[in-house]
Amino acid sequence: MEQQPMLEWPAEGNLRVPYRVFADPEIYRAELARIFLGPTWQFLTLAGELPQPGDYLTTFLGETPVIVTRGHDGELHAMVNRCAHRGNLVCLKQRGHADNLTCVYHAWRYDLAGNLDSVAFRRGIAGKGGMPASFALEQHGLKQLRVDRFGDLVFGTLSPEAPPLGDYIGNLIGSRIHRVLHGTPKILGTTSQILHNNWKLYFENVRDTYHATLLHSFFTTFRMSRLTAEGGVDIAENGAHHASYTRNKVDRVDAATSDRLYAGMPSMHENFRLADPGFLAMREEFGDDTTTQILSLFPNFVLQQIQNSIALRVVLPKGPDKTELQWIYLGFAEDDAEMTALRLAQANLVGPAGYVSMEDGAVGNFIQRAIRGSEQDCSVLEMGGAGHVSEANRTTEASVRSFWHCYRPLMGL
Amino acid sequence: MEQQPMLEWPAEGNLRVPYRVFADPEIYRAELARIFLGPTWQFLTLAGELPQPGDYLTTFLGETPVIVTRGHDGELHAMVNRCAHRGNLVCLKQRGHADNLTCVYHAWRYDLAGNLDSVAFRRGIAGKGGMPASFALEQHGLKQLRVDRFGDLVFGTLSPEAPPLGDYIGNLIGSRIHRVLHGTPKILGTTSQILHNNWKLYFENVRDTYHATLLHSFFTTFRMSRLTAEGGVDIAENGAHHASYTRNKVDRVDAATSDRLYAGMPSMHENFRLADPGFLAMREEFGDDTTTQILSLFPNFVLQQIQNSIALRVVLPKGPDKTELQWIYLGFAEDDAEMTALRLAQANLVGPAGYVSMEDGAVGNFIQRAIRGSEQDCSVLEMGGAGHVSEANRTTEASVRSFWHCYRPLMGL
Amino acid sequence: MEQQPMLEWPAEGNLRVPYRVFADPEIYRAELARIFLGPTWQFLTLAGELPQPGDYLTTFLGETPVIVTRGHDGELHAMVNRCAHRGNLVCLKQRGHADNLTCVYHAWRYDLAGNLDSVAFRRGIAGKGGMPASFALEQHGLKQLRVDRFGDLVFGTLSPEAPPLGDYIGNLIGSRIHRVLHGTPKILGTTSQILHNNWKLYFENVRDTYHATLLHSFFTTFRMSRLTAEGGVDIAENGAHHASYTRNKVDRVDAATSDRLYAGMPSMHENFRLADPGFLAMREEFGDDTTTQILSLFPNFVLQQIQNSIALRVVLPKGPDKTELQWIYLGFAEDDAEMTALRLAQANLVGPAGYVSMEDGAVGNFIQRAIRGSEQDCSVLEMGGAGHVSEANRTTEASVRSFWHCYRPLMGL
Amino acid sequence: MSIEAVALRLELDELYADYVHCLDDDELERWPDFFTEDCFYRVTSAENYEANRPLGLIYATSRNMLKDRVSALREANIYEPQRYRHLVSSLRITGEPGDVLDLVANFLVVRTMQDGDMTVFAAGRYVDRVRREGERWKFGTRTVVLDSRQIDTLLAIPL
Amino acid sequence: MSIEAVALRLELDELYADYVHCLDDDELERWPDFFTEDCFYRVTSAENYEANRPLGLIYATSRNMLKDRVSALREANIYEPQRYRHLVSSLRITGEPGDVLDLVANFLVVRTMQDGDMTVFAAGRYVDRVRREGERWKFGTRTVVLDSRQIDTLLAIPL
Amino acid sequence: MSIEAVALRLELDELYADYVHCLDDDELERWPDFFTEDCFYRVTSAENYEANRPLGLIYATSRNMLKDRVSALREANIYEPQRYRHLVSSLRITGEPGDVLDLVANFLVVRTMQDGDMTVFAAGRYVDRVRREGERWKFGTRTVVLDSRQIDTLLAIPL
Ligand code: FES
Ligand code: FES
Ligand code: FES
Ligand SMILES: [Fe+3]
Ligand SMILES: [Fe+3]
Ligand SMILES: [Fe+3]
Repeated sequence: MEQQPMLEWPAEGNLRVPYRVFADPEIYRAELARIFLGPTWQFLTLAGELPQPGDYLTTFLGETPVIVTRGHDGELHAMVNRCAHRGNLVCLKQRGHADNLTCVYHAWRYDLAGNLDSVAFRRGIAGKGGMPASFALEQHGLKQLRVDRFGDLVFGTLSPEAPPLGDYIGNLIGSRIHRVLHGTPKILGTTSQILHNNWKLYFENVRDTYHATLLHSFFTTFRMSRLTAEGGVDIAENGAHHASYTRNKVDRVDAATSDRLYAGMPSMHENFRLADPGFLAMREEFGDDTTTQILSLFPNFVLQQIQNSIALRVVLPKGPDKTELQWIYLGFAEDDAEMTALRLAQANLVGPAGYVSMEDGAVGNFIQRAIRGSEQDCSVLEMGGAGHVSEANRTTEASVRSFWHCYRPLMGL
Repeated sequence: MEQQPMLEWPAEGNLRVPYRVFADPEIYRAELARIFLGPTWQFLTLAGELPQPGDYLTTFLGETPVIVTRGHDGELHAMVNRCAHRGNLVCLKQRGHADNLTCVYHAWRYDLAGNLDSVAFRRGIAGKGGMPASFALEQHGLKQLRVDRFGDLVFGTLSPEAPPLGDYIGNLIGSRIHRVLHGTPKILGTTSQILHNNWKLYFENVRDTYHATLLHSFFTTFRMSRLTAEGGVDIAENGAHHASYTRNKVDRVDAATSDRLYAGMPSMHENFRLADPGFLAMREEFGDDTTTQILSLFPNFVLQQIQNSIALRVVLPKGPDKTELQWIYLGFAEDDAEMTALRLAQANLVGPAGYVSMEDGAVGNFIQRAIRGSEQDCSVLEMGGAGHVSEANRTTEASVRSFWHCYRPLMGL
Repeated sequence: MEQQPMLEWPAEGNLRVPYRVFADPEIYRAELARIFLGPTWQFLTLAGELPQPGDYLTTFLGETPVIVTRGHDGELHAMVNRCAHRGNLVCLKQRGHADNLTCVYHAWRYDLAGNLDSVAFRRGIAGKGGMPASFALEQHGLKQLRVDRFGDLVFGTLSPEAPPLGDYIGNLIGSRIHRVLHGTPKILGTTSQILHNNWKLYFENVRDTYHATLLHSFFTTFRMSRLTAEGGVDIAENGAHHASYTRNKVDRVDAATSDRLYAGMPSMHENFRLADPGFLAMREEFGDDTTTQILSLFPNFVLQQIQNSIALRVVLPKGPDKTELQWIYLGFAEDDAEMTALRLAQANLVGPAGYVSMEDGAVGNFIQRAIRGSEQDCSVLEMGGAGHVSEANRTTEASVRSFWHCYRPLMGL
Repeated sequence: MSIEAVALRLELDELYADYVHCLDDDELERWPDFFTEDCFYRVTSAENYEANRPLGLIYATSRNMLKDRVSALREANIYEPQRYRHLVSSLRITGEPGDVLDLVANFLVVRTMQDGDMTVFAAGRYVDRVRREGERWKFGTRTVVLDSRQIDTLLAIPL
Repeated sequence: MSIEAVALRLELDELYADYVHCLDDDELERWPDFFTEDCFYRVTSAENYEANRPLGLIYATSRNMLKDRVSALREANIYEPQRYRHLVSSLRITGEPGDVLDLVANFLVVRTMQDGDMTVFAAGRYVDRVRREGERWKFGTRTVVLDSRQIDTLLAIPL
Repeated sequence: MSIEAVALRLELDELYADYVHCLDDDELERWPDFFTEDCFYRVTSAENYEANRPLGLIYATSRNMLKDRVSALREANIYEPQRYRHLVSSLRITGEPGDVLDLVANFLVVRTMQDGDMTVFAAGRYVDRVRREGERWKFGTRTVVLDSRQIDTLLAIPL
C-alpha cells in the first residue's frame, strides 16, 4: 500500500489541496515515515541548552522520541529514545545531566553517544544465566541521528539521504536566519499550544502571507504589517522553506490608498485605540528596515521576528487532527534591560494569548471541523497565480503552494 | 469498497440486525455519505428561529456543518459551513445576525444565499498579486442545500435525488405532525444529551413501541401509556417514518386484566405514589383522545407528545459510538400561563432527567458495551411478527423493522 | 485477512518481538477473538464471592462482558452479559443478588444459568402482537461459558476446545498455586490500575525475572529478592504459565559478592534506610523457604506472594494501548490479627503505590511511547539464552520467551 | 465587621457544605429538607438562563416535588450506580442582608461510575435565595445554572 | 484570634470570590479595577516560573495594559464563544500582615465552549501581593502560575 | 457564635490549606509533620471503605512510616516528574467540639505531567480526626476515600 498513491492528486496540481490529506490516518502514518523519519532536517534544540558534557534533553522527530546530549567529547549527539533491549524510554525526564544513559528497566548502560556500554548481569551469576556469547554490544546501541548545527540551531535527521544541513537550508533562507539571530540566544520563556487540527493546517497558516492583515486586526488597525507596505516572500529552490518579510516604513501606496483598500475589511477597526500603546514601538535592532519576518523550514520549524519579538516555533504532529505547537521566546545575552523589557512586553503579540497570533491557534481547528464529510473536496490556492517561487509581494499564496510542491514528491502524491 | 457490501446481511432480513452495524467505523463513514449526505431530508430549525433577514444559525447534516440563513429576499437558505477558499468555518457562532457571510481567515465574502460576492485583494495591490483573470466568483460559492418547510419545521438535503419534502413525509405521518403542532411554536428551552452509543441504537429505541412500559416505571405504575390501552403505530409506506400513539382513556382490556398482565413486571410498582402528582394530569389540547404520540422521520428527527409535553429531538451522529441528542421543548404562542406552567412541570417527564426518558439515555450505551466481541451476532426483531407496516397495536417491533427496511437499500446492505 | 499472517515474525523466533504487536489495532482485535474468546481459561472470581444461590457479579473475557452466578442448584454459572433479544446488558451492577436475571429493556427473563424463562407479552395482548409461534425460548438463552474451579479460583472459557482446567494449568504450576492459597481466602481489599499500554507489555513484565532487582530499589537495597539468592522459574510445558520464586535465605553467592555484583546498579542505594522497617519482616507461613513467588497463567492471571503479601491480579485489555490491571489483596479466614496487620502493612509493597510495583505501572507506558515510529523494529529476548523452559535461575528471560512461544501459534504468527 | 456578620458568613458556609455532603454521601432523603415548603428548584443551562427560557431539566415548584424526585430515583428509575463529588467555591452575598439573602456560588461536580470511570460532569453556578427558618437557613429558590448545554448520558442525582 | 484578623480573612475571601465571578460572568470591563494602577499581572507556567524565566503569556505592567487586553478581546481579536468557571481553594497569607499582604491560592478553571464541550482548561496557583486602597484590597501583583506548559487552542479570557 | 468558635474554624481552614500547599509545592519533607506520631494514614477507595475492607493503597500506622514513604519517593522509587493541584471544599466538623475533632472535606486533585498533560487524577473525601498539639492541630487519623476504584498509572505523591 505504501507504494501506490493513497489518493489521486487533482490535475490542477499545487492549485488544489484535497481535504483528505488533513484527515486521513493512513496519509498521516505515511507522513511520519516518509517526512519526519525521512530525508528532512528537524530542529532539536538550541546549542546553548546543553552547555556541559552530560547535559541532555528529549524531543521528537514526528512522534518518535529523541534524546539530544552533549557528549564527553564536547560534541552534540542525538539518538532515538528507545532502549535496544525491550524498547523502554532511556531518558524519562525532559532534561537532565548524566555521565551515561542507563535504562531504568534492566540497567543497560549507553554512553552519551548511544553506544551500548554494558548489560546488567551479561555474564550471568555464578555460572548461570546471562547473555549468549554471540551477543555483541556494538550491535545493540541506540539508533543514532545525524546532527548538525546552523549557528546556534541544532538539527537532526534519521535519513542518510538528507543533504548536508547547509545545503538543505540554502543561502537565501540561511541569510535570513542569521539576520534575526544576530546575538547569543537567551531563552525568555517557553510554552506550547495544543492545536486540534492536522499539523499541515498550521504550517500552511505560517506560510500564508495573504491572511495576516485580514485575520489579525492588530496588524491592520495599527498599520503593523499591511500588504500595502513593501515586502515579499523568499522561497527556497525546491519550495521547502520560506521567509516572508515586511518593510513597514516603506509604503508601496500612500496611506490614504492603503486605508481605502482596507476600508470595510472586518479586520479594520478605525476607532480602536490602546490606552498604553508603548509596547508596539519597534526599537532599531536588525540594521535593516524589515519590521516583520516569518520564516519556515520544511517540515516543521518556524523562526519569527515581529518588531523586536523573536521566537522559534516547532510544530509536532500528535495525530491526524492533533498538533503540539512549541514556542521558544528569545532574547540575546547582549540585550540591555530596556530591550529585555520591550521583548517581554511585545510577547503579548504572540503565543497562545498573542494579539496577532491568538486566531492562528483556532483557525486550523475551524478548518478541521469544516471539512468533515467533505474529504473529497479541495482547497483553492490561486492567490497570486500559480507560482511557487520568490516574489516581492505578499498578496499571494506562493509560499503555501511551495509547501505542497515540496510535500508531494516526498509523499508520492 | 463502497460498492461491494460491507457485511453479509442475515437471510432473516429485517428480523435480524448484525451488531457490527453499531460498531464498525467503515459502516459509520458510509452512513455519513449515503444517508446523511444522501437522499434524505433532515431537520434544520424552526422557521421562527430566523425571523429577520440576516438572521443565521448553524447545525449539521450528519457531521457536516451547515449554515441556515434568512436571506434579504425573506427566504430561508442553507449552505455547508465551509469556505470555498481554504475550507474555514464561515460562521463561527451558533447563531447571529449579519448582512453577509464573511470568512474570518481571508475575508472572502458571501451573500446570505452562499454566493461568493467578493475576494479580498482579488485584483492585487499596486499591480502585484491577486487572483488570476480565470477566477470566476460564481464557481466558488458555498455548497448549497435544498431547503423546504413542513409547517414551521425547516428541512434540508444536499441530494438532488431526494423527493419533494411533502412527498418524503407523506400524508399519513404529515397529518400526525400537524395534529401536534397546532399553534405557533414557542421554544421553552433546549438541551442536549451526549449518548455513548451508535446513533441507530437511539433511533431504534424511539421507534420501539414494545419497551416503554417495560423500561419506564412511570408509564406502567401511573397507567400512562400501557400496552393494554388503545393505540398503535402508523408507518410510512417505505418504512422510513413512524408515529406510535396511545389513546389512554380507551382500555382494550379492563383495568384488572391490565394489572394482572403487568403484575410482576419489574417496571410495575403498585405501591409507588407521588406526594405532588398534579403535574401528571393532562389538559385537553389536541381535540382527540391521544395522550402520547412519538413520531420519527428517517433518519434522525423525532417529534414527541407526552400528555402536554411537546418536544423535538434531533439525533446527530458524532462517531460510531457517540451521538448527540438535541432537545427542543415547545409550547405555543397561544398558550395561557396555566398551560405554560403545565408544560414546564411535565418537562420533568422527558429529557436527560426525565422520569420516562432517563433510561433511554443509558440503554443504548449498555448495548454498545454489551456487544463488544459479539459483532458477528445479531439482535432479534420478532415481536409482532415479521411486518413493517402500520398496526393498531404496540406490542410489536414493526416500526423498528421498518427502520431497517428503509436503511438497508440506502446502504446497499 | 484473519487467515493470512498479520505480520512476518522474525526468523529469530522467540528471541525477537516486533513492536507492532503492541500497537496494531488489527492484531489487537485478533487477540480478542483468538485468545480471549479462544481456547484459554480466564479467571472470573473467587468462589467465596458468591456464597448464596442468586448471588451474581460481572467481569470480562477480554472486552466481552460476562456474568457469573451461583445458581439455585448451588453451582457456579457464567454467561455473556448480553441479552439475546436486542443485546442489552442483562446485569447492570458489578455485583448483586437476584432470583433470576431480567433485562431492563423489555423484561425478558433468564434463569441463573442463562436459560430464557419468559418473554414479556410473548402471547401479545387481547390477541394482538406477541412473538410468532415459531419462537422457541430454548434457542434464545444467554451465551454460556464453561466454568470450572481450581481450588477457590473460578475460571471460565467460551471455547469448547479448551482442555479441562486441571490439564490446562498442569501439576507443575498447580502445586505452586496450592502452596500459596493454603487457607480460606479472605479479601482485604481491591483496586485497579489503568495502564496506558498494551496488555502484553504488562504480562511480559510479570514474567520477567530479570528486571525486579534492577528496576525496584527495595528488592535490591533491602536484599529482598536479589538474583544472587537461590531461585528459579518454573514454566509449563507449552510455555503458557510460569512461576518464578526466590529462596531468599539461601544465597548462591556470599553477601560480599552479592553486594559487589550489585554495586553501581542504579537500583542499589547502600545508604537508604527506613525509620520503621518492621513491616518488611516476613512471618513464616508457607512451610518452605520461598520468600517471593510470582505466578502467571496464560493469558491474563497473576498470583503474587511477596513475603506475606498475597494478591491476585487480572489483566484486562481495553484497547491496543490501554489495559486495566485489577488487584485483589488476600488474607485467609484462618489469619490471626497480627498476620492481618502484617499483610496490610506489606500491602505498601504492591499495588499502584507499592514500593516494589509502582514502577511496573509506568514502564509499560514508557515502552508504548518509545516504540512510536519504530513498529518495524523488535525487542531482544536473549538473556539466559534461547530457552523457554524451567530453570533454577532467574537471570534469564525464559518465561518471557515462553509467553511468546504460547502466543504465536494461537495467533498464527 | 461585627461578630454577627462573621457568624452569618460561617452559617452560610455550613449550609453549602452540608448540602453537598448530603448529595455526595447519597443521603438523598435529607435533600428536600434543605428547601422551604414552597421552594422553587430548577436545573438549567446558562444558554436557557440567559435567553430567559423558563425550561428546567429538573423543575420543582414545591418541596413535595423534590421528595417525588427522590422516591422516583429510589424506586422507579433505572440508572447505573454512580456518585457525585461537589466542589463549591466563591460564595457571595449579592443582595441586601436580612432574613432573606440572595447568594451565588461556583460549583464543579465530578461523577464517578461503578467501574471507576471519572468525568467532569457539571460546572456552573448556584443562584440562590435563602430564608431563615428558625435556627436554619433554607433554600427558597435554588437555580442550578450549568455552563454547558450538554448532559453526559443522563442526569439522575440532583445537583 | 482578634475580630480584626477574622474580618481581614473574610475580606480577602470576598476579594477572591468577586474576582472570579467577574471573569466567569463575562464582566471583563470590571476586571482591571481589581488591580492597582501600577500593577504587574502575568500568566506563566510553573516551568518558566521555577526556571526564573521572565516570560508571560499575558504580561501587563500597568492597569492600562489590562484595559487594552479587554478592549482587544471585545473589539479586535477573534475567538469562539466560551466561558470559564473558576474554583478557588486554600487561600493562605504567606507574609507578614499589614497594608500589603502576600497571598497564595489554588485554582482550577473549567472552560466550556458554545457547543457545550467542557475541559479542565487550567490548574495552578495565584501568587499575589495585595494592597489596601481605601475600603478595598487591590492586586499590586498577580502572577498566575499554571501547572501545565500546555494551553489548549488559545488563551483569550484572562485568568 | 463565639469568637472562639470562629477562630477554630479559621484555624482548621488554615490547616487544610497548609497541607495541600505542602503537597502541591513538592515540600514532601514537611508532610509527616502534619500528623501525630502515632497517626493512622490510609488511602483507599469508597468501594473498600463502604465494604469495611481494611486495605490501604498507602497504609501507615506511624509518622515514621510516612517519613519512609517520603524517603522512598525521594531516593528509591522511579516515576515520571509530575505535580498535583488540590482543590478542597465543604469542610465540616461532624463530631463534638473539643481537643479532638472529627472532620470531613471534599477534594479534587488534578495531576500534571512534565509534558503538560493534565488529568483529574482523584476526587473524594477526607475523613479525618485532628488533635490539638500545643499551638497546632495535627491529623491523628486521615483516611483518604477515593470515589474511584481506579488509579491512573500509579500513585506516587501522597494525597
Ligand atoms: S528495556 Fe532497557 S534495559 Fe531492558
Ligand atoms: S479560508 Fe475563507 S477566506 Fe480563506
Ligand atoms: S434487549 Fe433485553 S429484553 Fe429486549
Ligand atoms: Fe496568523
Ligand atoms: Fe423510552
Ligand atoms: Fe516489577
